[in-house]
Amino acid sequence: MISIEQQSSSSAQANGLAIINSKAPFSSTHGKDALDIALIFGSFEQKVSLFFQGDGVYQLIADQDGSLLAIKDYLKTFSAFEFYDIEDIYVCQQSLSNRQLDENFHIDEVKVLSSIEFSAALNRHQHVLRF
Amino acid sequence: MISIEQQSSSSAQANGLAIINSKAPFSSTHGKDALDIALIFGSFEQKVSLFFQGDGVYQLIADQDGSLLAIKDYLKTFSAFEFYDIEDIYVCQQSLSNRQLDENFHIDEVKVLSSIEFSAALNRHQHVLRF
Amino acid sequence: MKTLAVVITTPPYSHLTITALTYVEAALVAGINVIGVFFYQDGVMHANEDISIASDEYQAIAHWQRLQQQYQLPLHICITAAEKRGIACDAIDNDKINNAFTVSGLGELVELTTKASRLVQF
Amino acid sequence: MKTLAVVITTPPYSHLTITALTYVEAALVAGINVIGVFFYQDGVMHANEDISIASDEYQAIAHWQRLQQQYQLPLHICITAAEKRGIACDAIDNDKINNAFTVSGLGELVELTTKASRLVQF
Amino acid sequence: MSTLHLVRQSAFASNDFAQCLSVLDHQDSVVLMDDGCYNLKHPLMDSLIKRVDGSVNINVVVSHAQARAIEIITAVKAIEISDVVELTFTHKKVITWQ
Amino acid sequence: MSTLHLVRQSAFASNDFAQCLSVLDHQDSVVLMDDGCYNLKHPLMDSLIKRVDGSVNINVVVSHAQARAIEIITAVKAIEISDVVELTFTHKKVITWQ
Repeated sequence: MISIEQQSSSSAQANGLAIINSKAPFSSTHGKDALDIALIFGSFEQKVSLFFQGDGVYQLIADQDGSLLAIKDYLKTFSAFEFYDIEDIYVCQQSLSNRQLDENFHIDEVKVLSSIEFSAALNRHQHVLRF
Repeated sequence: MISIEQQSSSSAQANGLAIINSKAPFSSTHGKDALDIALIFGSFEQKVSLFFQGDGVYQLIADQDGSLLAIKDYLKTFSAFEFYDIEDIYVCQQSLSNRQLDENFHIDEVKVLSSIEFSAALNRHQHVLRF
Repeated sequence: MKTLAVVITTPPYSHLTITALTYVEAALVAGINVIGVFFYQDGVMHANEDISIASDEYQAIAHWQRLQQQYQLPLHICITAAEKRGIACDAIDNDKINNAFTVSGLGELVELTTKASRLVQF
Repeated sequence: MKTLAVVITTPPYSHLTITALTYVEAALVAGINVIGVFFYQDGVMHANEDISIASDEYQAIAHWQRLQQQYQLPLHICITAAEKRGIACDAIDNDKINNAFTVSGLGELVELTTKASRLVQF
Repeated sequence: MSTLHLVRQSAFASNDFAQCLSVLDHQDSVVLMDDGCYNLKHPLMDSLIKRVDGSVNINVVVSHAQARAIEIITAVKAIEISDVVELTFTHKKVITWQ
Repeated sequence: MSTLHLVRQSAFASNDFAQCLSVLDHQDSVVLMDDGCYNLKHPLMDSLIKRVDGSVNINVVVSHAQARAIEIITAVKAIEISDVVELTFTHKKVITWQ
């Protein structure tokens, strides 16, 4: 608990936008709408971090294929995160295990965090949007 | 269980529309959209029954006042059900008790049903819409 | 005779609409008499002539138009729901409404429900 | 200086919008510098000039207009979201867009977020 | 058979599937489609499979599950949308849980 | 104080409130508003009140609760929307759970 207090009280470090993704990828446009914001922040060289929690974790799972649903698969665009310097991608371990999901993602650099770590990582940002 | 099988197998009796209300009253338009359908069916003298389940049961609770939210309170229109010959109004007992709600409603003639009775009452209808 | 009426409540930019379209087309292909599709709630957005969906995305509206033409499938939008969403402020000769769609009232839903042997909501 | 940016994602016919409007007005009354409201997702429907809400219902659009005039509150709608919802097919001199609203891109959201000391989503 | 239940939402996010199960009759059938496919991994699914002891017919739209990288378990029948049309008429009515 | 959590959804219908609670820090505040008011009667609320032992500040928008005929419990502070504006600036940031 001490390390969390240190992190959350170091307000000087708080910066950038955190986007929490809470919806599954294919039935709503929330994931795509959040992605559009992340890419714009990246292209303006503003710090943005992505958080995946609840059904949002389904957006990261490997071997999905939206084309089977005649959907243009926006998940493929996740591979552009590196190009946009979007490096902080966090997923909630509890949400994964609740859904019996392995840590098998379609992009690299996903950090799997406990609820306490997830909360602490969120706290390091100045603003939060949730989709 | 025997009475249910009798009811659900008596397809000759199956008639009219059942509308399941599943959303709380004030934050979405689902309740109002469902009500509009019920009243039209009533005015065309077609049989329509209303079912309240899940957060939909909040639509029936007494002493609510949408005007505190600057909302035109469509719940007041429920008192017109009698005029439209809408007599079958069913609420799920389990949904009420989960939400710690008393059987204190703002209209009369609400029938509180167990899950099995609720299911059996649904089965007596030809068509079902859910909002 | 198998008769089917369908209610659509999701907008054209929702992927849930693709499932509904696939279902309706499968029913038509199977020879089922789809007596009408009733668009309610955000479903009425399908009739907005001004909607522009990126060309590489699924074109729900174009698919409804195609089914309407190919199978003479009646497509009804609910006028009350449409007015709330900026579509049908005057229903006659309205150039904001895609002409594959008919502006109707909820009475049309009563008629479809009464006539259809099955009613399916999406 | 307390600066606030607000993101609205609910449409004018949602009662959730009333809460957002009440919050923004309370902030303005409290003397907080609301540097802009950004309408995203279904929020962009607020700018649809053709929307007609029954006169006895809450008039969310009129209230946004009032706040814009009274406090010079900038109201931005996201063009991509608007096009998907049949509003901003051509952004210049568009008579479908309520003139209290400015058609913007997501870049405007970046600017608001960077400048504001608080960002609140509704 | 009685009612065809179309389940389109994740039980991890909403309680629609739970509501569906509370009115499920032993003659009914269930189709998991759209985000309803996620329910294959939900605890409610295990209890459904146990409870019905094979009497309720449980189906999943195969393309919807595959698109989501969800493995289809043997207790559940993989079907196409055209099969949903057929099920519509082999049951007396349809309830959509969305 | 740290984060202000605006809870706008019923925990009986969606799992947003549970997600909020899983990231709640002991310096944070919670505001129940809109359908979030229903959470006053949800089991998660009891565990929240016990867990935080008074350290998390829990508020409810009074007009939103009254409109829904929900009794406000003593462990929770009744506030107005103007108070939410003030809380916005006495916390470092705001997360909306809707």
